[in-house]
Amino acid sequence: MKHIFEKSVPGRTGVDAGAVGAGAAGLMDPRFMRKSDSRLPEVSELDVMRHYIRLSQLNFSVDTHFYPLGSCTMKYNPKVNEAVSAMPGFAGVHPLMAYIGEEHVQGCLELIYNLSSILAEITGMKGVTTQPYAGAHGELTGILLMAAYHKSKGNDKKYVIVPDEAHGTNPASAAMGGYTVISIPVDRDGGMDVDLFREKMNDEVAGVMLTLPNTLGVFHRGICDIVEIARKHDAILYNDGANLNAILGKARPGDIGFDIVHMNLHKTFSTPHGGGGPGAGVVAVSDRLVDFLPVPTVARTQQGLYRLDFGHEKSIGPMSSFFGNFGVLVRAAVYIMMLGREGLIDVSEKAVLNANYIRVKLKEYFDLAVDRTCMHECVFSAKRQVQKSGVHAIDIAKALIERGFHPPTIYFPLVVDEALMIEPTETESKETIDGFIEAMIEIAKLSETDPARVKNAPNNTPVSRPDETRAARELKLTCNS
Amino acid sequence: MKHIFEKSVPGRTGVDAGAVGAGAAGLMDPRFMRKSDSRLPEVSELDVMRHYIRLSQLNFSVDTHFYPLGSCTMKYNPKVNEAVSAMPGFAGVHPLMAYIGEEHVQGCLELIYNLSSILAEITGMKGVTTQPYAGAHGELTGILLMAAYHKSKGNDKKYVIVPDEAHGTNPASAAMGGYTVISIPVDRDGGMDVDLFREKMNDEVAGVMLTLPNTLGVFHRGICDIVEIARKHDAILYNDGANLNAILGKARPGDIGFDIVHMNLHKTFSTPHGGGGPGAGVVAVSDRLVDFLPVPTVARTQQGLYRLDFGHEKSIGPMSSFFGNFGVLVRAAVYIMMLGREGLIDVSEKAVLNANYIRVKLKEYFDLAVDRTCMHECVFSAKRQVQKSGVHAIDIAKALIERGFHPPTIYFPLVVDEALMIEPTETESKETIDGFIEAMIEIAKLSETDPARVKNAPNNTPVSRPDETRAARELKLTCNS
Amino acid sequence: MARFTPHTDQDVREMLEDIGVDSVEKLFADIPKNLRPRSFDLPAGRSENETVSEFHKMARRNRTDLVSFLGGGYYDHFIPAAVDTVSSRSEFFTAYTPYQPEASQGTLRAIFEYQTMIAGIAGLDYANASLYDGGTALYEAIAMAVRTNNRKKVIIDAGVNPLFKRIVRTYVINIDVDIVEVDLKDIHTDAEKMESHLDENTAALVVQNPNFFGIVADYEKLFEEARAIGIVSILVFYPLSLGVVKTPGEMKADIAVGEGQSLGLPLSFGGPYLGLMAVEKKFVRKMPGRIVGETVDRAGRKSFVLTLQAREQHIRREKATSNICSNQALCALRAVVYLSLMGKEGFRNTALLCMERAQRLKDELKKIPGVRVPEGQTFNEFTAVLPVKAADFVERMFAAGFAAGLPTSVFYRDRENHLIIAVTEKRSIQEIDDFAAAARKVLS
Amino acid sequence: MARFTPHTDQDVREMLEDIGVDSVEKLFADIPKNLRPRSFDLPAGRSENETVSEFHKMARRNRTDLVSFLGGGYYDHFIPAAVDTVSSRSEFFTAYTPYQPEASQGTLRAIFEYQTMIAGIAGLDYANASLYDGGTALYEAIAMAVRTNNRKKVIIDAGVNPLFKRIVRTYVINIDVDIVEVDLKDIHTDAEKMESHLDENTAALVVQNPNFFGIVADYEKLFEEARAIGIVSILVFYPLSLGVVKTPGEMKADIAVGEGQSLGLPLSFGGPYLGLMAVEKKFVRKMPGRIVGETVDRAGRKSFVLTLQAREQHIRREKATSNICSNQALCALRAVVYLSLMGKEGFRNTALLCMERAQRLKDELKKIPGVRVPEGQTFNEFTAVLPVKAADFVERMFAAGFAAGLPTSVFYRDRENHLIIAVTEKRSIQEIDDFAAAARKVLS
Ligand SMILES: Cc1ncc(COP(=O)(O)O)c(C=O)c1O
Ligand SMILES: Cc1ncc(COP(=O)(O)O)c(C=O)c1O
Repeated sequence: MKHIFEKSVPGRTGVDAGAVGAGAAGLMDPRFMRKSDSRLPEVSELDVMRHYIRLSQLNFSVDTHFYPLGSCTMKYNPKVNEAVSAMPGFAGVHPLMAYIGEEHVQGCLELIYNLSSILAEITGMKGVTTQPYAGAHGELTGILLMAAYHKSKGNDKKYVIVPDEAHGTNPASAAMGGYTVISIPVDRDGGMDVDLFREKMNDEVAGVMLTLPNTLGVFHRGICDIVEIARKHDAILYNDGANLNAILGKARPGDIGFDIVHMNLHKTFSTPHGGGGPGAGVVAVSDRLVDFLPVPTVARTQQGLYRLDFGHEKSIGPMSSFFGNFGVLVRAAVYIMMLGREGLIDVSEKAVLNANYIRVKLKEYFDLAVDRTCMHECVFSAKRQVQKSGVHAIDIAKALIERGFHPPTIYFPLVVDEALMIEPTETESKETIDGFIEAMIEIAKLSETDPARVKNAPNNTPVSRPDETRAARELKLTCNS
Repeated sequence: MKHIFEKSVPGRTGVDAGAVGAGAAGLMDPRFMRKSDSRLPEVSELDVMRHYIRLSQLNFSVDTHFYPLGSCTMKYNPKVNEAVSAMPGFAGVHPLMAYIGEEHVQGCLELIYNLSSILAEITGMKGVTTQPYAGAHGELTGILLMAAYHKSKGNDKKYVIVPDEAHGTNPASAAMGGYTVISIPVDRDGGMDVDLFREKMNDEVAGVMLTLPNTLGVFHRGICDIVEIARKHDAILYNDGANLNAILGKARPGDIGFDIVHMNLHKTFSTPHGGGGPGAGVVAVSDRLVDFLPVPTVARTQQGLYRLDFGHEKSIGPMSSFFGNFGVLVRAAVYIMMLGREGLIDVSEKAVLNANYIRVKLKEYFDLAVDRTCMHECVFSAKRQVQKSGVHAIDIAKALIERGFHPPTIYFPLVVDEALMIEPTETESKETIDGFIEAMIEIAKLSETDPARVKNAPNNTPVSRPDETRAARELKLTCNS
Repeated sequence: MARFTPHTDQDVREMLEDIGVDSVEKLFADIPKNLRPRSFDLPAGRSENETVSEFHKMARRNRTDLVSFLGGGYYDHFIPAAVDTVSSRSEFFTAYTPYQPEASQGTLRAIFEYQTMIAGIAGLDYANASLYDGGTALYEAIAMAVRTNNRKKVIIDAGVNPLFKRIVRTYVINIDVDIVEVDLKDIHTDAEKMESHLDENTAALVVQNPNFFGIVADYEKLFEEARAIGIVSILVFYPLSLGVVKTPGEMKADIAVGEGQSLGLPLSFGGPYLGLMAVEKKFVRKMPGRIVGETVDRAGRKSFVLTLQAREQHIRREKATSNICSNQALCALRAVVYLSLMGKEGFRNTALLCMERAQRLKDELKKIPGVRVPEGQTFNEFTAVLPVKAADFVERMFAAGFAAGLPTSVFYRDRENHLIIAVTEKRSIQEIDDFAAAARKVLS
Repeated sequence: MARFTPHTDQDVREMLEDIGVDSVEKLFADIPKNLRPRSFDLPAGRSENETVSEFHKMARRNRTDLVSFLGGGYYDHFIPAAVDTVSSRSEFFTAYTPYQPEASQGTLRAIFEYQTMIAGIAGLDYANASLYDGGTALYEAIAMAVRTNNRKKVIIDAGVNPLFKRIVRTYVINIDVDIVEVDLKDIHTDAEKMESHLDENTAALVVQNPNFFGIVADYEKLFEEARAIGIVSILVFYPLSLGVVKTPGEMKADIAVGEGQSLGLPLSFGGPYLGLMAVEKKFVRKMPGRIVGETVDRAGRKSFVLTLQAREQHIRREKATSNICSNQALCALRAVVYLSLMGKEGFRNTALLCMERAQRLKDELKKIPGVRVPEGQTFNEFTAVLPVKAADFVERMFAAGFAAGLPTSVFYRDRENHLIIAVTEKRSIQEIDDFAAAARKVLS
């Protein structure tokens, strides 16, 4: 397939912008004007349509394929989300209207206010900011909240503790927020090693970042001890809540003792993942951190009017231009209203049921990273296959693609060699999951009987096993480079 | 692939309709209630989505493929059409509002009124009805207008003359409207044979249906004579205007002497064809037929208010429930506003340019049905291929599919043996057309060198050469039959 | 001005050169000078931006804030968002009639499932791939009957939607078919009078359930009698009602036709809608319109094709079962997606909800002094007799923010105080109660 | 209540049996009793129908009828309908980060083209696959500069969008970076004062063009001086302005960042938007975020993959160039489709139209007694100094149906009478003239 640029023909036009007056270009002093070519293609609307629709057909996606990409919660996202977020009363509203005429945007403000309250209840927290644009952004927000908290008490702390199974964004966020990361390994049960943790803990530790359930699909058994130890040193307990979808109505970060939690709304509360985003990384905090939350927040007056509140002088300041990815907030609000209390609990129950079903069905064929009941995902390792026949996790992934399934996550968690991190989500039916299990078993067997077939997959895709080293070495990053 | 019914699992639910009260089913006397199973599938929203999205991927379409299906005008349809017709102010309006509160639906009525005026100007006619739902429905409307006209003059006429190249709907509509069809062959130039026409003409002929340009892509050269002869016998001249896209601004049925013309808005004025419809077959008429038009029509008061007019007592009555396929009217109105006078002329010029380009490029390889400048489409015959190597038009069609092109029309016109009726439309670029020409030439050559390859095509489609005879014989028309 | 022709000047030059003429105008030489347009007086083109803005203004001149209780055969039902997602897939909506099965299995399979579901909800054997709308479908059914038994008289119950009846009357102006309309008893089918009209010259008998006034009845006995003397029974149905109402199949109708708008189509000021037709087995080869059938391909793979094409105009020309060519395929696609999403349970529950909500409003309105609701089973629409002219009531209810229903005076000269009120699952309890309160105020 | 879990009771039973537990609750046994929720007090679920209706009501509590002249870095530009058609393709919008190239060539190719176009319009060498928004992109650029030259001081022109500056200030609260803001001269960059701040401790210099007040300038000379002493030049740009305005590349900026909302994204009350970043060649390995590169597959076919992943958090963890993981991919897709549709000509013409329309309003407002428009080149946004408080003016213009602009007092304590007015190609001549007339009335 050609690039859109290769379809370009000089003089061909797409959308007509409108009739420009003859004198328009003369309105600006030429010194300030562009002289170089914009390098944009010259194509018709039909060219554009055919090109991008054809491109789309090269993708796997939730709407077309089972997509058990671990940690990413690739559930089905109700189409009504899109319809509501596209309503002119939401999609058409300028955010600065909240600054110059809040009475004209009461609906938007109300939505943010209500969603914040609901998320506070879901997490058992006191305050919420919708500003973070994604999980990692929520993490950074949390780290800065920690920093502000300690500074307000006159403490200058240096470290943040992160277990080694944690998602890469955790240490990256801690570092970006100015802390040095102390990494703690997991114990045999898959939770953070509590003894090691106790050992490393000291008064210079600003906070501890824990994923719950963690990226091995495990609910840290040492959690109560961890909370107690951290408290003793006035370290803030941060919950990476990207996996909240496993424990809705089963446990709340606030009740457990966390001070901060970020949620990936785009995972737990359904937003289509858009080929990589956008998401929303809403952060909820306990009492003692509420005053530090980013401004502005949305407040409700006694008259029932919604308005911006810039009031917290202790606030760390804004983390984003406005209120975060509002369109994603709308989707989450729609989803939560539809499911309600029972529906949300059902989400977690079915997510966990599906994951455990896969776990038991496949454990005979692949090694489990942690051999115990899992939460929303189960992590296998292809160690056995590597040893026996040189078939790696990546080969299994490619063989799954050949069979019409999107592979599990294989680059993560780093603590598991040859990881196969499978998160089926709650929206997949037993039939679909059985199909996947069958394919996995077939691949496991083939790995023994005919490993070359697995290592040569996939054979029915537009490309197969692109050379990544070459990409990084030659660095061709634009069509004209 | 399975049917949606095969994916059904008892007890599985899709969209929740809402909470029904316990007593609801008791509100109706059981004698009047359904007892049998609705036989609907039980599937989740995700099942539905995956199923139909996968199905969609089995189709060729204008947005993904060149689609030169002759007579069908498969041009690119601007996406803005969809956006406007979906505006709540159009899509959400109940048609009976025009009957009970026209002041609340002035926008809809204005749209119909304005579009009618514009179409009258485009065709050179006096009155318009938007009621017909498609071309064929417009034809029937025209036939009934003829009948009403003659009846009003006390004449009881019996025949309608239709040239044999005409689209099948023409004779079918004439028959459905109560007339006996007289078929006249085309002459060597591809137009209706004027001498034969003169011969068959008599006072019992109610009307003459002419396609202009006709289905061989030819502008009947004898048109002036035909008009004169028909007039002499008080026969109504009906123009099948499905090919109006060839002559926008170049000729108007009204100026030529037609009394009735139907337009296929979904062809000339861009509506996506929807896998077979819906369309809109708006009919425009000359002075002498205005009084017979279907009611209600939309009128404009002196105060600039739009209202329904039931006033014509000579009216044939309504042809449809309301105003025709309003959503299609909206699309046509949008398209016409965007293109304007010059844009519409450009449509015809480029449609004719593209067709002639294909004609000259392929005439060496395939026999032309009529060897002369064509209008919006050119018709070839695969006679030569049949004779030389037994390759039929249908084989060429399948070979095109194999190469990623939708085939031309091959079942029509019936007067051309082994027809290949190619209508590229104006929205296709020279590059695309060159690609098609290349494929056609390759197939022509292959028909000589390796005809079996052509006769075995296609090899890259979900199915190949289904057995149509068996379908008609076994008549399996539902999933459970 | 927006332009969708991709030709650059150079393209045009090169193409003309290959064609061998020196201007595009030369290609139109066959059109004599004297036949050129006397005028072509149209506005200049506009950009997409300007065009959208113009139509937006026009759309704003239609009220969208009214809470609607208007029905008359066309209803404000809820449409799940997923219906749009599927029907707006380019591969579906920019394809055409699936003449080439290799390039159209998507459309063909969807229609095949549609045929199955329409037959399924109607409780009959077969359905076609769609007709234009309910009214034209009714005519096609009548024409089938006439073709079948070669009789000329058609008995139509006055309870059939007047919008449909008008169309039928137009269609027969130049052919030899007599339409006999049988009056109602108040708002009910007058079964006895109906029966008295049935004879050996009668081609077909047409009734509607629920009828235009909302009354639900059982026509099984009537159909039985008709069948005994070779009359074709045609039932006009409202598809969503079949979640609870006795089906055409259960009543042993020969042909069932209906307006499919309630199956996921927006009201859209009258169209595009969807003509439904389902038939008893023996009528299948007489059906008008496209039909998709299953077969196998040369490799034995299950395949779908347009079948029984020999009935159609493109083969049979003046002898075709109908002149229909383009149909309402995209609307049929929406219907099949809608029905899949609802499923057995949703289909039934939607119907139950409609019925329940309508009952609530009926009960509330009955309490208003002077309002009478005639006896009879109803589904989601019912007739109320008001103490004032229904048209005046509707006018005043507009001011209160309601489209209050359809005064029967719009179609029937007498019955000035009759108002036909429809309630769908989209109307909340709150809206229903507000309506009743507003009505009480207007009528007091 | 809507439910998206497809499990029937039987499914659950069978699955539990296979797992070997007798209830779903058993699967949660790892969560100790004492950690169970103290409350989970949420409303019951609703159907899709009810939910849509609730949100519809909420949406109606936002005004959509105002004619808007509000900008401030976020603009009401026209979005061609075709952008939605592509971005709503399920295959694009329900996929995720293209880790598996065999299953993601669509997304990868689209991003590759996006990178090309963003680099192209900015006149620079490379671009990444997107960042969150303009403000966070600015911080990422600053962090790159700091990583590059290991200096701590960052000079920011006061003309940079205050919304962006606030974000930068938040980000640095716990790290050792000094932000020095340089005041404007009226509403222009004070080039001399800027220069006076540049020194060997300066990591980066940040300016915005057009600046927040709408003023267009040429920073080439300033950047040259900065480069001479190892300072990284960062230019904040408004992508649509680059249809006419001198590019970051032409000014020889090292890094250009901007808010991409104007490229086909709805305003949507603040997001999702799109952080743009384009860089000079030598910064490419320092860029944050995803980057797509071209390569070949094992059969030699042109292929696209995520590349330079060693910069990223999932590999490098605390040593990554940024913590960003999910980005704004779908917004980037919209941008690439938007730019393809506009093409060279449409891109330039849109910019010209904006400029022309803004000029008209400027000219009209200047005629109103008491209104002053400070000197300076502008693109589609300009500052007017009113004879009254800008906030009061805006308030009164609301009543006339206009969102009249942004009073600078929202962000700057002084300058109470300054109003920043934006005009896009969506504003018709009529609307502009109506605005001027209304302004005249309000100010008289
Ligand atoms: C456990 C965990 N934490 C954090 C993140 C980061 O979230 P985001 O990608 O929204 O920045 C992810 C997402 O992949 C995750 O799975
Ligand atoms: C020449 C001609 N006439 C009439 C028709 C019938 O139009 P419709 O399919 O809209 O009924 C067609 C459509 O195929 C046609 O090409």
